[in-house]
Amino acid sequence: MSAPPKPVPLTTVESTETSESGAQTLTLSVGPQHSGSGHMRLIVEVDGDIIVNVAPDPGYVHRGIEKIIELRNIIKSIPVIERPSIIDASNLNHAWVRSIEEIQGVEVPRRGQYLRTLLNEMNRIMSHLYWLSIYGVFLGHTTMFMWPLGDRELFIDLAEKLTGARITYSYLVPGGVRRDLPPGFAEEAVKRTEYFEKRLKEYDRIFFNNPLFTSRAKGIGVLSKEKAIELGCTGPTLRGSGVDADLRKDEPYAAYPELDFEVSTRPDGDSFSRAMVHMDEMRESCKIIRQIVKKIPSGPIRRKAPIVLPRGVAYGRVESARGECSFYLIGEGGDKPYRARYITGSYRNMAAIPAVLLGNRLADMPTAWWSIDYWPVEADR
Amino acid sequence: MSLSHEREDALVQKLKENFPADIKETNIIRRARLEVTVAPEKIKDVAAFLRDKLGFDHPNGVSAVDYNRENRFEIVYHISSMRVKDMRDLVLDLKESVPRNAPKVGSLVSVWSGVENYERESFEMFGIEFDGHPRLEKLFLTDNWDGPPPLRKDIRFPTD
Amino acid sequence: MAPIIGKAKAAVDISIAYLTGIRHLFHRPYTLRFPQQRYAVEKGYRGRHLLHLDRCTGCGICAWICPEKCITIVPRGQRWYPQYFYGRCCFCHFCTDYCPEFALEETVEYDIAEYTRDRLVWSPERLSKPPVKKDDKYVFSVDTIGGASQVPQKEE
Amino acid sequence: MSAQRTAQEEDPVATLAEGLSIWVGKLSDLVKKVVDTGPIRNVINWARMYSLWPVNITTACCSAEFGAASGARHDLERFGVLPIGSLRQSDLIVIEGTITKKMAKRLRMIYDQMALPRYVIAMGDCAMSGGLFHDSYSIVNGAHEFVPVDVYVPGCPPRPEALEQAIIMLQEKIRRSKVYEQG
Repeated sequence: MSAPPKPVPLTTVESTETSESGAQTLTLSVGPQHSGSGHMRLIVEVDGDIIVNVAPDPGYVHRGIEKIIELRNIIKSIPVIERPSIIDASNLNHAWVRSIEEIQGVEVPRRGQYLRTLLNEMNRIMSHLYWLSIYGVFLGHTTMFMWPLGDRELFIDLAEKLTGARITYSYLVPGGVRRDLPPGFAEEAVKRTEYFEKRLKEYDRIFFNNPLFTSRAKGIGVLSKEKAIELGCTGPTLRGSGVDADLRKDEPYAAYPELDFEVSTRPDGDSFSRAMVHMDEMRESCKIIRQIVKKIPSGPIRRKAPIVLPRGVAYGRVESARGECSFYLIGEGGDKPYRARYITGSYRNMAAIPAVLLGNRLADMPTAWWSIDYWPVEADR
Repeated sequence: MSLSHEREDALVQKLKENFPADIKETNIIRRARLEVTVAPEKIKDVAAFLRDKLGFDHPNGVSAVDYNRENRFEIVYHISSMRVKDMRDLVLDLKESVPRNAPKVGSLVSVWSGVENYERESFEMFGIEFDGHPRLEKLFLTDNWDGPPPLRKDIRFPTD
Repeated sequence: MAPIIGKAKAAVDISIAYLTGIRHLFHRPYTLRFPQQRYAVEKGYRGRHLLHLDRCTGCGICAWICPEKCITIVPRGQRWYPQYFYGRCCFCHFCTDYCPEFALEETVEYDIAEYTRDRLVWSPERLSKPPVKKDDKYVFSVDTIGGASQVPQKEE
Repeated sequence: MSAQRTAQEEDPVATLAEGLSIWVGKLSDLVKKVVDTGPIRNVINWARMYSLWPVNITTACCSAEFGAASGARHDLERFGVLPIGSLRQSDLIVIEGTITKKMAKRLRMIYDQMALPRYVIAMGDCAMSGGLFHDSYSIVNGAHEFVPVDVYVPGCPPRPEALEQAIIMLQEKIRRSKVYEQG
């Protein structure tokens, strides 16, 4: 019982202050109940309607996952690992099993690697589509809210056929995957990805070429290349600033070394280029899915892996939809890890929020803020 | 993928040449994973050297580990390089140890400004104080959190 | 000259955007009207559990592997069976995978909402009843010309 | 206390006001009775059933499935469910997942600010019992600990159809209940 509890402001306007130059600034708290904030709060100081100071206030979904993992064995932790970003569950799951396998020294069969990659890429598309729909509704474009959420169901259906669940798969386990491909999956996947690529062209016509969007996104929320690297940004945020960093190319894992795809970058670093990086990645993911169902090898999908975590250290990382997701895992011989540090893409991109918002107008906040694809649950863990 | 550790050996060599007394221990876990343990007083110099001379400009995260049996905290900076394209798969773990009863170390925000949030989290989850940090406050926990730092090993919360 | 060209291009782009939207007025409907139409969930979907009372030995492996402690083993006469609290189950079905006697099975039933919390406790007897068959099964079909829509499942 | 009481009894205005308030009370009881027995109740309940506007608050990850449910394929607007930013105009809180101690305070505040009648749907395991995170240090084990819950939807996360079923169940509950006992 140290300090007395701070009162929660009842109104959204917290205070008015007068700066040294005589200008009055106003402190607003945006969120957590606000259609433009998600489950976090941004404390924004505005001068007129120019943002002069931003302090993110996360932690509304902090669930103490790092402590929970220390108390559970490595199989029981898999559903917990997925929850921070259930729209991108399999990528986070992959980071976890990858670090476990690194300590255990288990080699995954090639068919298992391909199935993992397949689910990862479908997840990347689903996650980007969810991002796009929220981006649309932030900008007041209701069609762009409905269409991506509708087309996301194409891939949710596919994933449900493969794993048995809509979005929380718990599909990747140490040593391989849980189920094999269902019959007729390949034709359905090819059909749906081809249809989806056509839809992406329609998205371009209705939203990304639309002056209603481009005039609100071009030149807004600029994050320079040097700043993005220095702040430790990752994923589409980093690639939108012109750095061609992608773990799928830089440190190829699973089936990625055998697949042909490109890393998309945009040099400008504004909201528009970050949005276009997402669009390009969805196209590339469609290509990857078609390649996988074409050249998936036959063989076992899973190899027996022990349920204990031997003594050792691993830093396993994968490229999730929001950037690099990594585990710093320390095993001590039992079935539970001694320490599992969990660093996700959104958590790393949180440092970029003040950088992209400063100097913009308050009305541009949703455009700039949501373009870095910040998923508060993933950042809070 | 080659299995030799030439790059890692060269990095270790360079670090040992420049800081012969301060590099306490180096360990190559596997290819592209490297651990370097440094004395806490000198970590700022080593970090600045890594950033300026060796190209490690990209902070990946900061972990803190509680070794309560050995009565110490370990703070690990995971850093990588974006400037040097051949080294992008390499993650260097820069480690330092502090005694558990007086956890106070220097902050590295002046070297990599991206580590600000991670150091704040280590402060609230382990109670480690970072000297020179611009905003050492609570990040995720409630404002009136009155419990102990929750991620310490000796803390057990009642479960149902 | 340049501003005029820019304005003309903007006008064209906006018109294209509107036309793209209007074109979709003539597509087949996309929405699944839920209570009347049901999505044909395939076998293997991880819905609620089905317990085969004759196979279950009450060993308790399901309760051990459960990440949420949602399973309790309760006595029924001479034997012991799992009892599920669906206010906690995360439908990961590790219990089904780990069951050595294959006494647990996935079903396609997912709509098990309740008004009160204690109705969410499923006793072994309730778990052993197979789900009620519901008609009006629809699937999601992708047609390159007509777009994506819900169509009735074909009899095979 | 007693001195005040006698002074009030002697005051003719206060006596009149007291008498009037008794009459107003009796009248309002009569109005309630008429409303609850007659077809007026059906009309009011019908209006409430099909304008369930949820508050735009997302507590955790089940919001992904709430988003999918309000998207094109499941389209919650068929049931009159339209997520809205203003909490004074809304009737429904869908608690989408884990409630942390930090959020619980805000959630209760939002619930208190909403106008009557107000309904609560607990969506997902975490809103019912803490779910996967039941042994964590920073969460509340279930929404029923601080707000009254009308419908519980199990699942982690529930399918959008399960959420739609919960909304149909809530509409059924509204249809059957009395006008003045709701919320």
